Amino acid sequence: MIAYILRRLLLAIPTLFIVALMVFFLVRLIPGDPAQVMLGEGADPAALAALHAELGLDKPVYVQFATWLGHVFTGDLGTSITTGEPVATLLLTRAGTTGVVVLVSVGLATLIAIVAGTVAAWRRGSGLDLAVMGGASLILAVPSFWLGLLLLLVFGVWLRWLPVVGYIPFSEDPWGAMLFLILPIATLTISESGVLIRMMRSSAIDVLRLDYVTHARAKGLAERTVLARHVFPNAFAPTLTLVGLTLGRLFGGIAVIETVFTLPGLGRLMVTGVLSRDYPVVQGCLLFTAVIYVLVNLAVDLLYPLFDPRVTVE
Amino acid sequence: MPMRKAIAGLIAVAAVVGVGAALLHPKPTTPAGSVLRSRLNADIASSDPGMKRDANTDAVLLHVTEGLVAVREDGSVGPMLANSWTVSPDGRTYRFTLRQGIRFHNGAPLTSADVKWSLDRYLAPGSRWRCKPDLSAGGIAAVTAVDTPDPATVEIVLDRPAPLFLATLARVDCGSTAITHRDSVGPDGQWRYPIGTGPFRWGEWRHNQYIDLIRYAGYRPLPGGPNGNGGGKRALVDRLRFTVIPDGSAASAALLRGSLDVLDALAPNELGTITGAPGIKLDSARSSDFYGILIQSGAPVLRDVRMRRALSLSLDVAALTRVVTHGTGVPDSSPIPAVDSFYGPAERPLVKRDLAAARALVAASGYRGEPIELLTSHSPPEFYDAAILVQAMARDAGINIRVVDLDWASHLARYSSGDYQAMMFGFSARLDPSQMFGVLIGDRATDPRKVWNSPAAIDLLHQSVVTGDRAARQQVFDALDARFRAEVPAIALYNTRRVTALRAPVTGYRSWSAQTQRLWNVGLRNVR
Amino acid sequence: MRRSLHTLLGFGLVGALVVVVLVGLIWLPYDPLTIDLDHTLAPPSLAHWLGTDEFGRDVAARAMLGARISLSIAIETVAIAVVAGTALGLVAGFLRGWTERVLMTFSDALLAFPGILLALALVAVLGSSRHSIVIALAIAYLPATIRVVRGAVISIREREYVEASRVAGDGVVYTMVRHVLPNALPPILVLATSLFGWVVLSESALSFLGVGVPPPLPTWGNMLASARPYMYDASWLSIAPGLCIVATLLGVNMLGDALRDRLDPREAS
Amino acid sequence: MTAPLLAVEGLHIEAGDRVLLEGLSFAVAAGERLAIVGESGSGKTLATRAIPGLLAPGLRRAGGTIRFDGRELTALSEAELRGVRGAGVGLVFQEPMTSLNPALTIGVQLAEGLKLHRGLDDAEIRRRSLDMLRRVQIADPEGCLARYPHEFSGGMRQRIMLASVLLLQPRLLIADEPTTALDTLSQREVLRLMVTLTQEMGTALLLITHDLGLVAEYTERVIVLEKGVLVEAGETAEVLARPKHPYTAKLVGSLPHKQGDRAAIASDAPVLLRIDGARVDYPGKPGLFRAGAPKRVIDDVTLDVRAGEIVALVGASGSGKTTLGRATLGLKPLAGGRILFDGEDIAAPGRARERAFRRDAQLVFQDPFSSLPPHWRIGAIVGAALRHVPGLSADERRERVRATLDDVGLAGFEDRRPHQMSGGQRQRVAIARAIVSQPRLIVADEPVSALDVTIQLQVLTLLQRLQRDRGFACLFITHDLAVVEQIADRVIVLAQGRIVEQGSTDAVFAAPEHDYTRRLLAASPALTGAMAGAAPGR
Repeated sequence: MIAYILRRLLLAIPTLFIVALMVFFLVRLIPGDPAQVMLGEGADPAALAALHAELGLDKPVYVQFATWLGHVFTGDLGTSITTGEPVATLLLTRAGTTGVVVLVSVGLATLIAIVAGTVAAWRRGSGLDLAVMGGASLILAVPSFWLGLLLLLVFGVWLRWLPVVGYIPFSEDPWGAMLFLILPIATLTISESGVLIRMMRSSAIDVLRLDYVTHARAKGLAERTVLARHVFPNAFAPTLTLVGLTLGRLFGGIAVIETVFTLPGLGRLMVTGVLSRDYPVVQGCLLFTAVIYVLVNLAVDLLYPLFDPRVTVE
Repeated sequence: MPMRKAIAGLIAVAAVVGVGAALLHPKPTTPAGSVLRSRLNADIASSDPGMKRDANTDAVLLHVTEGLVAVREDGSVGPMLANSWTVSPDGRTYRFTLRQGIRFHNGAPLTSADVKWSLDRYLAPGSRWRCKPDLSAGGIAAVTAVDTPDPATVEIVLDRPAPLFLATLARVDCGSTAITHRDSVGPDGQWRYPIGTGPFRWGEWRHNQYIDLIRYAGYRPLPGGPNGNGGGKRALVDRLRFTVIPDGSAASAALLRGSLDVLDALAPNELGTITGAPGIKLDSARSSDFYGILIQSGAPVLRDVRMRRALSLSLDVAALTRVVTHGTGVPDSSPIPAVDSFYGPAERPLVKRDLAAARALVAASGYRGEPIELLTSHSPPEFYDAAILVQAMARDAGINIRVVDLDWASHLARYSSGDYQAMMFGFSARLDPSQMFGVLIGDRATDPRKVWNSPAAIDLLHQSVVTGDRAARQQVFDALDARFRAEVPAIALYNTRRVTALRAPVTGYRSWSAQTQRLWNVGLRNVR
Repeated sequence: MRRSLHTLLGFGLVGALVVVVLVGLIWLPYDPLTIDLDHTLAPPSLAHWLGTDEFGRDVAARAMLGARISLSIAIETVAIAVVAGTALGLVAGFLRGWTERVLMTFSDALLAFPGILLALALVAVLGSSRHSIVIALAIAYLPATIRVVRGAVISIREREYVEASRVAGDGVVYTMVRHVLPNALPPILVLATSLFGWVVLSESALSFLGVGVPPPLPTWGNMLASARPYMYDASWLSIAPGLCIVATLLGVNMLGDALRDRLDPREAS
Repeated sequence: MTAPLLAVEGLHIEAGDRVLLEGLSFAVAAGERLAIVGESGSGKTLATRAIPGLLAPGLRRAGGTIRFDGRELTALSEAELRGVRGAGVGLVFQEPMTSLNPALTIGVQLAEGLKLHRGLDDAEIRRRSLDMLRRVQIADPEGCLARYPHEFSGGMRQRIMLASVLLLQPRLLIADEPTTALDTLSQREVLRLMVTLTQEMGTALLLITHDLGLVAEYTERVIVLEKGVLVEAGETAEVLARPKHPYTAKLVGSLPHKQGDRAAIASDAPVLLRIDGARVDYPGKPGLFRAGAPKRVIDDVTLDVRAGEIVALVGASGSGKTTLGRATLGLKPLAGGRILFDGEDIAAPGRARERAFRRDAQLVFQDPFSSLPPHWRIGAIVGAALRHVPGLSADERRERVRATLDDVGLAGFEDRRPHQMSGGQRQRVAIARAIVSQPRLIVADEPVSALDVTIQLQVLTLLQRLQRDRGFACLFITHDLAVVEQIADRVIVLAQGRIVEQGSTDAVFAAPEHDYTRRLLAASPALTGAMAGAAPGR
């Protein structure tokens, strides 16, 4: 087990290196200059040069890369050019917000998918199935930011039930924090549940065809038991993989939702990082999300045997 | 089994969420005492005035720190920490008398040594103070000495007379040349936080979330009411919170929802949402800024002055301004802001749309429809809208414009390198026309940002800063304005109107042309 | 029976869309680029069925032109991603070994990049234009395509007719092209329909983040993005392009489902 | 005679507007063993699923009554039916790989039914489960309870399945092709167990199968279905010995059997294929830094095939016979030893030599569904084998394809696609593809085991005729000894990757030397014995 985890982590190193390399050169290919952005339209050329030197931007790119990579290995991701904060600190605080939203949303979406998908598969072809599939298809067709804006309009502005913007860290007031997160979580839950429902339904249909389900019924088990004990665990495995992929994707990819709801999350940090050419922040963020991606996938692979004992991690 | 657990979990979470949404009224974390909540569209760059800054930084720090002098509503310079000053006959020595009884936020009394310490820090080698170039050899005058004959007196010696010296000290983007206590800097030489003399002291800075400022009980206001950044300032609430909300729509929603008290610099396209909303009132002031099209007069096609004039004549400036600023802006064909006291009869006429003349000029120049790139971005959103309108209007005169939409960083980079044909651009408020012309006029060889490098203009600009005489300066500015219209190094379009939306309980808020939100002397009725 | 209802609806929606695009080629209610500053933000009326936008441009005309542009972007992107992804996935899945390992390491690295951010950065590098958006989105969706194709190819290469081709003495390329590729097509086609939906959504998300197709050409995405400030008091601006996106994706996804059902032998009967 | 345990009257099953089962009536007495025989598509499985009310969605019982133990099942509610399922009627399925839930331990799956129907406490459930596992001869019953299905072989799983059903002591056990997926040895053991246990418990057995050998050996009565219609019913011995209906007769006649002696192969016939000390390894599981120890599947196999000879390669599943077949054609790399074709090492480099080898040695696969590229036309599939035959014009090629299709009885099928053809036709296409390049060696990997019995005979006969006409050598891989007896000159018995016995077919069948061979022979369904004199002469 431990050997397996070690091996997986070792195998991830080339991937992460390529990510690091791509990020590093990509952000430098973007026209624009962080020093310029910081100093604004009236910046003095001498001050600009001084800032360049201070930020190490006057050195050849490969030297910058080597320096950065060296620091990364010692755990130092550098400091943000625009705010002067250590990138690692920024990442950890931002990742908390994104993490809560993503984990809760994906968790809820998964639960919804399990129930709706299994039931739709069970009553395949019925009105219920049609409704579930119609709903899932509709969800897949709605841009998530549009959905977010609509929810914001309805619950925040018209009904005034929920706060519209802002964020309170969990550490300060968990209850208050939750209130700010309800709408983003609802948006993400809805928009991610579509694909999960479809996946769950299709694998549940596959499982429902199998002999052991008939066998379970032939034993006289009630349908509820058949679904919960015989269909769900086997049908869930493929969905679990998809959940893993979704988690990995969302950790870096809810910039749009974070923008709509003004959450200080990783996605927005990355987008503003790109827009203000804050190289250390962009590099740190992308490396971080890549690491998360690798870890989430590893976690999914480790969880997989729980649902499908035929698969062993060794 | 797992299914049952999963369903149970789902129900539990749904219940918690549902009950939370239905029963609990959102309660923002309000610290004890009255809080005035305002919005910033981006986090501040630092807490070090004038050093690492942008407009938001300046605005926040103006509540915390003060300089010797401050700019007044009408653009003139008035006293702040200095009670009075005298200028030597040769115009090179300024002698300031400090106000008595002023104490820093940490309780230390303000002395001339503090002023010297602050100025020395600004002018030290390696300092990135915004106005260091202006007060160096290449600027308006170099500071050669800062003397402190006694604790209440400061003498600043310049290498040459400089009529704009006080105005420079008062400049907002220079951080008002804030005087801070030396403990603002840690033993390691690193800036910690500002210990100033302003009506609010530094509270907490949550990066990208908010900045809290706390009422300074020991503040000694100048007599009289507030005036510009100076005058009698008072803290009327216990705490100011500047919340960082980058997104304009989100900010409007927050105001409507009651999570904000003051929403400054309302994007024009948000106006419709806010106007007429119950419990919301608006306050506005015209800004002394510049929005227009910068043109590289060396670039293909546009190097022909006839094409630049044709472009200018093809635009309906008034209509464009109305649509782009949603009726808030002021069309202005002159670089001098319409609110400026130098904005006179010479500057007032707008360039009228004249398609026939524009077409004639286009034909005369031999233009054959080569695309002209007009760079723009979404910062602010009006740039983008304006670019589209310019494109559509120029099309009527047979000018083929290709709009290139960039992100702000790229846009700024292209501005700085001069690598463009034409671009939408804006300059924030400049309280003196010399400053506004100064950002346009200069030698392109040494500073690629300058778009207007005609020797005559450079000479006129120089004349405007060496004289302090109002009438003489008006003449110079009139001449510059006339040349500007003839040579078309840029097309001036409009000045914005800074609109601030306030919740009804907010009292005493006043917008002004310098584009910063001032929350001193602003109170809340029925303090929560 | 219900299944065919889905399919019918899918065909109906996509058909309507094609009609809109085709009609738009020869006739539009107004010039979608002409501004009319006297009639800005007009609500839907007989003269302007879907109202006008902040510059007085006709929303219906823009939505029709936007259909053409949005769809052509989606089609080009999907074509590039699918062709390149198929080629690479085929090679990786069929040859296995080192080729596969190198290709998959790169594809994993790309996959570990948040797609929208990759596109954002690429558009920033390439400059904002239709082509850069197509290229950026194609690159962002390439790894997913490679994975799907590779997965299909790995299972196909174990089929006996592929072995039969080897027994017959066929070369690797011949076997790949004649035996493996045609059988990998069904999952690729299904993927292409999903991809189409994702690309339309991503294009609108990119516009929302401020790096969309440059003006004045409309896409549904940039129409939606620029309508955002008027969400509260000129809601028709966001409803038209929003519904266009929803209807298109519904249609395409339903067609994709129908395609999947047809191509999947287990679903037969 | 008392009322039968199960009485099915006029059972009618439809899918949409297709009639799948038409008025089936039969009865099973308590403790009786009845066989339902038919080929695929005869509706035999449907009949049994309909009894406990478990028809797949889309299928409809359009008429008929099912009386079980005095109750009319078709009139029961779903909840009442659940009481009958398991406790009254037990079901065992064909595919042991999918009939147990892979996500649950054996213990949990065994306990389920007991808990539901008998309401026992955990200790009693455990005691009964262990007892039943012992009765189905599971080696380590204690350990078995905590393990998952995938840790067992097919034969073991089918025993567990049997245990789980019999735990509830049902009055009727329906076994749907329970041993078809098992190899010969396990087949016999599982069926023996099933018969013994049902006899002990007094449970009636309804055995659904296509294998007349099993019917003859294990059942008392038989009914024969053809395309949803019952065509014959009666005492097993009577029906098999004197089939009245032509279809039954055809079924009985289709059993492989020896047809006189083949002309012996000249002892000086040249050796065409020589396998010399061949070893094949499968890579081990990956370790932290390098792969684990490889698993040896073929170990030191040496054999010769002479020109024109048919050599049968026999072994249970997992014996390595398929791997050896693939290795013979150079499709699996050798870990040791050599394979010589015509005296030349097939692994030696050289594109020209490799092409010649590919023309001369061909393969016929087991599964005619997956071995033909689904998107190709038949003409192209067969013609593809001629791509590497030099000096053929397009016309000549077309002519060769036409003649070959003619030869396999598929004249004029060039423009069809595989999915438009039946399994037997497809296997003919596969054979045509193999012989069109006029090879000298054909490796046939279980070429008939996926086909229905009547089709099996036709394909075997075709293969035999072609071999006689064309004189190619054949390495015939099979697990079915009856087939071996029918066509092979020589037989080689493979067990766990090694050759345990080889010799002429007659010699080996008459006097098997190795224990494994003996068990294999003993396990073969004994129809030939039971019916020796009765089979219609051919």
